[in-house]
Amino acid sequence: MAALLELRDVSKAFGGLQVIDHLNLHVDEGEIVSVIGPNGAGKTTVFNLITGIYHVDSGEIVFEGDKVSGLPPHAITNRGIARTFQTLRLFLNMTVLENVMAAEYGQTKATALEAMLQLPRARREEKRIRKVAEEKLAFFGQRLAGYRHDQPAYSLSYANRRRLEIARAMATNARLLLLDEPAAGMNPHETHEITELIGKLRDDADYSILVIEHDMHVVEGISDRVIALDHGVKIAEGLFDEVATHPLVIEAYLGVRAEAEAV
Amino acid sequence: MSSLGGGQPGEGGLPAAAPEPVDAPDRVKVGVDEWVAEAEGRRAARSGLTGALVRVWERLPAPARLAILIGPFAIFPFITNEGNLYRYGLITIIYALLALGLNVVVGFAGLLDLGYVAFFGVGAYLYGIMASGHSGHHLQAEIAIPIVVISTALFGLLLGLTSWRLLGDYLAIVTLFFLQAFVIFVNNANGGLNDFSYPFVGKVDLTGGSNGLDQIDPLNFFGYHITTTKGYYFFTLISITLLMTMLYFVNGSRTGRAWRALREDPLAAEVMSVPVNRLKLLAFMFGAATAGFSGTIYGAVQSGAFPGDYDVGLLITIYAIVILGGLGSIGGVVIGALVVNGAPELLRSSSNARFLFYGVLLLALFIAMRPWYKPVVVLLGTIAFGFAVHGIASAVWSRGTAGHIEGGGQLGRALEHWVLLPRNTSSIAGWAYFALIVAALVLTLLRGWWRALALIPTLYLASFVWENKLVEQVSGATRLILLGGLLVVIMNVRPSGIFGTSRVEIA
Amino acid sequence: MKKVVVAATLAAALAVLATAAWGSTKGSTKVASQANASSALVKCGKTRSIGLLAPITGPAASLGQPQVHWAKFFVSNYNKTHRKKFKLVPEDTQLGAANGTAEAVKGAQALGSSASVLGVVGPAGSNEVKATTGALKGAGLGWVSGSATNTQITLDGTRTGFFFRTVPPDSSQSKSVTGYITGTLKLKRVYIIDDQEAYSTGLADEVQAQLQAKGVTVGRDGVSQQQSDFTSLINKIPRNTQLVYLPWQLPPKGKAFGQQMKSQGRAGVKLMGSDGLFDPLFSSLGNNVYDSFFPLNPADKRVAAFKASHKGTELFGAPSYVAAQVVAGAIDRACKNGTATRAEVRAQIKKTSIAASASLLGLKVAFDKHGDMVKKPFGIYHSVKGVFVRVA
Amino acid sequence: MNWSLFFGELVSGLTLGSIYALIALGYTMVYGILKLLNFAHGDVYMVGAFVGFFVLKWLGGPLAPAVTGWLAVAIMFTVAMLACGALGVGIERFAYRPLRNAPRIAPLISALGVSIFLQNSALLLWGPQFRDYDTFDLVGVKSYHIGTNFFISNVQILTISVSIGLTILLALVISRTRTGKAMRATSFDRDAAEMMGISIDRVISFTFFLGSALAAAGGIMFGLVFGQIFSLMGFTAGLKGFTAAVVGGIGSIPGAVLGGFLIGLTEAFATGYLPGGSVYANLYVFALLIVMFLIRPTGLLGSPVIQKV
Repeated sequence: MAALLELRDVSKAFGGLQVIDHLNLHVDEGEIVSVIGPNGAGKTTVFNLITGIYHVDSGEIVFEGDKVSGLPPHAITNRGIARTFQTLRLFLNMTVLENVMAAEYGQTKATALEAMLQLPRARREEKRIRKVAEEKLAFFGQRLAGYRHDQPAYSLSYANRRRLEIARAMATNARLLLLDEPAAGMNPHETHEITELIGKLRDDADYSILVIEHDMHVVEGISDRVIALDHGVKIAEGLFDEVATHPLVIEAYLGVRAEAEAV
Repeated sequence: MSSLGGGQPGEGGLPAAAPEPVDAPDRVKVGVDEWVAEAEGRRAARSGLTGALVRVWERLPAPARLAILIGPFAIFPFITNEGNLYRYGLITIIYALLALGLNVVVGFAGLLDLGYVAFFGVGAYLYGIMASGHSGHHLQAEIAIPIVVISTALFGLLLGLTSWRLLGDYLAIVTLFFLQAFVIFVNNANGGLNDFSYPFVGKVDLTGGSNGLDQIDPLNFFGYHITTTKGYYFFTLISITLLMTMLYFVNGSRTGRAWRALREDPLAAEVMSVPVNRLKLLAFMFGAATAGFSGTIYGAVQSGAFPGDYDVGLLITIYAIVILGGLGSIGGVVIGALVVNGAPELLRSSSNARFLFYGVLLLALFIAMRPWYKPVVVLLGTIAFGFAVHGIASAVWSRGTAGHIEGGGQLGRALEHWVLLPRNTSSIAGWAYFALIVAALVLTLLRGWWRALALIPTLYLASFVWENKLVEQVSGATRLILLGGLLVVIMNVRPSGIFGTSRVEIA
Repeated sequence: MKKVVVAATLAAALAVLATAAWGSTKGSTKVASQANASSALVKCGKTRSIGLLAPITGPAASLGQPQVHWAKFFVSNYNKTHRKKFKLVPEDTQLGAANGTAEAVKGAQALGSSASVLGVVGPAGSNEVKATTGALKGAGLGWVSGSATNTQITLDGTRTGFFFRTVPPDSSQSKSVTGYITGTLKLKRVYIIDDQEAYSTGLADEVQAQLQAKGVTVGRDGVSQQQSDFTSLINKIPRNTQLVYLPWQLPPKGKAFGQQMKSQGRAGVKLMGSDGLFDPLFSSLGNNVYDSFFPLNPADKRVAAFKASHKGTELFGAPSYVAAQVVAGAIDRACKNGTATRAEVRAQIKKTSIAASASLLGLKVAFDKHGDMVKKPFGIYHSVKGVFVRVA
Repeated sequence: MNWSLFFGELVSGLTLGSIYALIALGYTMVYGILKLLNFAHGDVYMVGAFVGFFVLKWLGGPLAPAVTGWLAVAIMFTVAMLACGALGVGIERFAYRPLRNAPRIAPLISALGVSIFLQNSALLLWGPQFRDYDTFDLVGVKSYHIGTNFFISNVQILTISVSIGLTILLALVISRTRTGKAMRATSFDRDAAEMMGISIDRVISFTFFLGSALAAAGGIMFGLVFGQIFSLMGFTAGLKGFTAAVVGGIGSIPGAVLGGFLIGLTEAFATGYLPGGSVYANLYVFALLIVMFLIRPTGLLGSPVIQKV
């Protein structure tokens, strides 16, 4: 079966620094893949390359059999890849509901002129995406429910902001979600919740997921497959147990032990 | 400045028992869930008449709000004469119309465009070229206006292209240069000796150079000429009502959301399927088209276009309107335009200006200071202080009370016994002005009764400076001084403008 | 804090609206609309009003203040000797200010809707004359400028019968200047620098065209009135240039230019200014300085009286004295039967005839069909020991 | 080739450039630390020129100064630089500090407000008229000729050398003193610097002091070279100063100086050589800016920024 997402021999350098070095990686339909590695291993860079924020120096990225590297970010998102950010990037001064609806831009067609004159298509689309947005938010149960939809996003707690970012990514109609440290900054209880949620995203909502995570409990709990990166090179790949005990991985982490623990 | 000193944020404003107002941007407890739970409670905590008004306003449906904003304007022509209708009414709405477009670029999309008023000029000049005695063409408005709107939109597109690569302050500086370029161009494009020679046509008198392009036709729709101020007034009023309605719809649509997302975080917006570059261009085009349209009206109203009218002075005015009204607030621009254009017009005559000055000072005092007896004490103290100073001065320094207030009416005559009016004021008043600024700044550092106490001499100083210095140049420097001070104060008290919703920004 | 600010602004906005409505109702019964403003009868009464449009503040206040002083000087002189009094209604146009001509138009609108105003003195700039045309003409007012010299504003026919001026146009000044340069000085290479303002470019264009027609080699450049750094421009002036012509309005700029010429080692080049530079600041540059100025009868005792009551001479404002004289005379004649209309006043302005003996300018003041003075000679002055002396 | 025109424009450009460089330094330092476009900077420069003028008047005026001309000039520089330094600190304290955590546009508008306020206060207090430094009478302008085509006046020499001297002094302050090091640290990473125990408020005040003092020096130099000052001189100069800072790479001190000279020279040579030069000089500077942005969006000496996600 063809992979949903495939990185073929991708390289990226900033100045003289090789951040990603001939990386090969793939995510299959319905799979949850975790990327681990010490700080500076290039994990987030991989996400930035996939979503088109950075351009690849060489190699190519293929999604559903089509080359997506070289497309602008919004076009890549419209193909079905959406992400969250490690440093939350919500639209803080927009309401919770608007945050989600904004991400549905790619699925609507009505022009500004149609909106001005309130032509039928604009009204129809608006109704539709509002419903979709509410559905996506409903995925998080009571957490993002009800009157909170009209509150500005900045009024949400840290954990809820992470949830809202995921809801926003879902609303783009993505098939593949890239989650950048979804459990960062959460307490054990919330971490547990997010672990379950990621499983639910795959099982109930049919998303394939590529996730960066530092919390090994989360990684262990969700991953079908784990990929370890160090200095932009894939050093191990396989089931969690295999990777976690891989000598290169241990060395990579021990070599920068202090940093790894600090995270 | 002094009138604003009284309106500084203090501990007043709320009854002692009321909780801290948490909606001030610096006090927002970011990321605390309880904030949400408290929201209802905070809304209820707004007490008094203002609170009630705000509540009513927030609950009104949008058409009702529009009607309340526009209603007084619709009545205005029937209670005033042509000259006042022009100065207070027509110019205010034209500015509001212009500010609406800027609000899209800066308020919605967050693009700091300092070249905006150039499009206003482009509109006026283009219309002038198509329909004026100067150019010899006399196009009907129903043809000229679409041409102007489309061409200014295209100019907007060109300038907008720079926003693909430049952000924030860099964009600001490039667009500001664009404005300078526009002014230099129209100042010289008269086919004169400094002028360019255009391909194919050679030297052409496009803009009349620094003399301006005059004899612009009145707007002429299908043979119907708008000739009176009233006619232009209603034409503009209807235009702005329509535009506000349309903007309201756009703001709630996918395009409006995308613009705001772009303002909040361009990168996140791009990754969330918003074609950021296209939307930037759209915002620039939208703004430019609005400016072009209002420029056409202005050109027809003025029956001419002159280079200086579209320079930095207007830019500052329009920015002040947008910021005062609240960035991103559609209705706010109307209030902003009313204050920014109306207040200086009132200041034109010095007796009006005097009423306005003392009135606003009193108002600010009573609104900003609580409990009620505090401003009363300050007021009485100031009056007593003034008579004391005046009394002492008339005994020992007769030169200090020798001056007169010219044409001041009753208030003026009363003030002659209270405020010092030295005969030769220029240097004394200069130093007093300096002292007043220092005093107003010091006031912001004081709290409680100390501030009230310090207010007394400061207020007296303010009226001294007003009567001896500021009143001389009410329509010129004074009005801009007040405007500049107002911008600083508003930004410090409410960074999102008076009617804007308070925002947070986490870098 | 929010509610305080919101309340304050709402209150301010309400105050503005209320005061505007209140202030406007007072005059509204008298002048109903522009259509009949021109023919509305006004009781002349004891005190008659003349509107005065001048840059009282703003960058060009140094030009506007003399005009205000001279106009006021006329009114106070007149009021001393006449039973019927005149009153000036000043409106600030802020010529050259950041808001361009917008202030001038607002001022004109205010005058137009003020029922008692029968005629207007000013505005100062030619572009202001153009900009205020709609407002003043619409209100049926006649207006007389003492400093708008652009040739076209009378000839283009737009404001014929409404606009008049008591200063000779650029065409007349340029003729005198060209005549002196080619005839008396016999120069062959001239450099012209305008200051990018309406007044300046118009005059510069005319002088340049006339000089070139007489076979003089002319270089042309412009520099913003806001600029004081002329050295790079001075470097560019060809070495063999004999005279630099500066049709500027701000004497200090003229002085700065002259000084920078000296510091760049170009002290030998002659400088010639226009009426805007007719000032001791400019003449103090030395003996190679020339200037052109409208004729003023220096022997007139009113000039001496003005000098005595005002510290400076402020001669640039003198035509505004004449303008006020013209408007006041017209109102007087129109008011013979106790009432007047603006149209009557306009007609009387057109018929103005002030004898040479009564005229401050030392010549008969009367208007041709365009609104220009019938006689419009220009004088040429040469700086001798720092003072301008008339040479032609 | 007309060498006299070439050298003339060269000297003019360097003179103008050294003034722009001094203004640009203030912009670049403030921008480096606060990421704030300090619109009021140009008006501080104007105030500096006026303070210099009033000091001169107080000393008896250019015609009869109480001390010799050059000493008078030195006093003018000192007083104006100190006064404007204090002004800068005051502006920062009252108009920008309360907005340090506000949305980016707020301090920018506040700066615009301060600019309008200062400019019109000057208009109100000192009027629109031009004030003469009367440099000829004050110090006696002399021109020095080298060969037939090259000449330079003593005031131009003074301007260029004072500008370079002040820049070197500034570089020393920043690289050698404790406060200077704190400035660099703050500009690199404000939060980290704060955590390291640097008093951010003090550093920012100091930055404003230095920047404003340099602008004041620029203002006086303008008065000396071109003879006169006026209350509206700040806007254009501020714009040029900022452009210089951007061209040089905002945040970079040598960049600001380089940018200043580049803008000055562009203006002078555009005036001298290009069609309609003196009228369109600003447009040519604009064109330079656009080209600059297209080639190096972060300026000549600015470090390229990688967007962090």
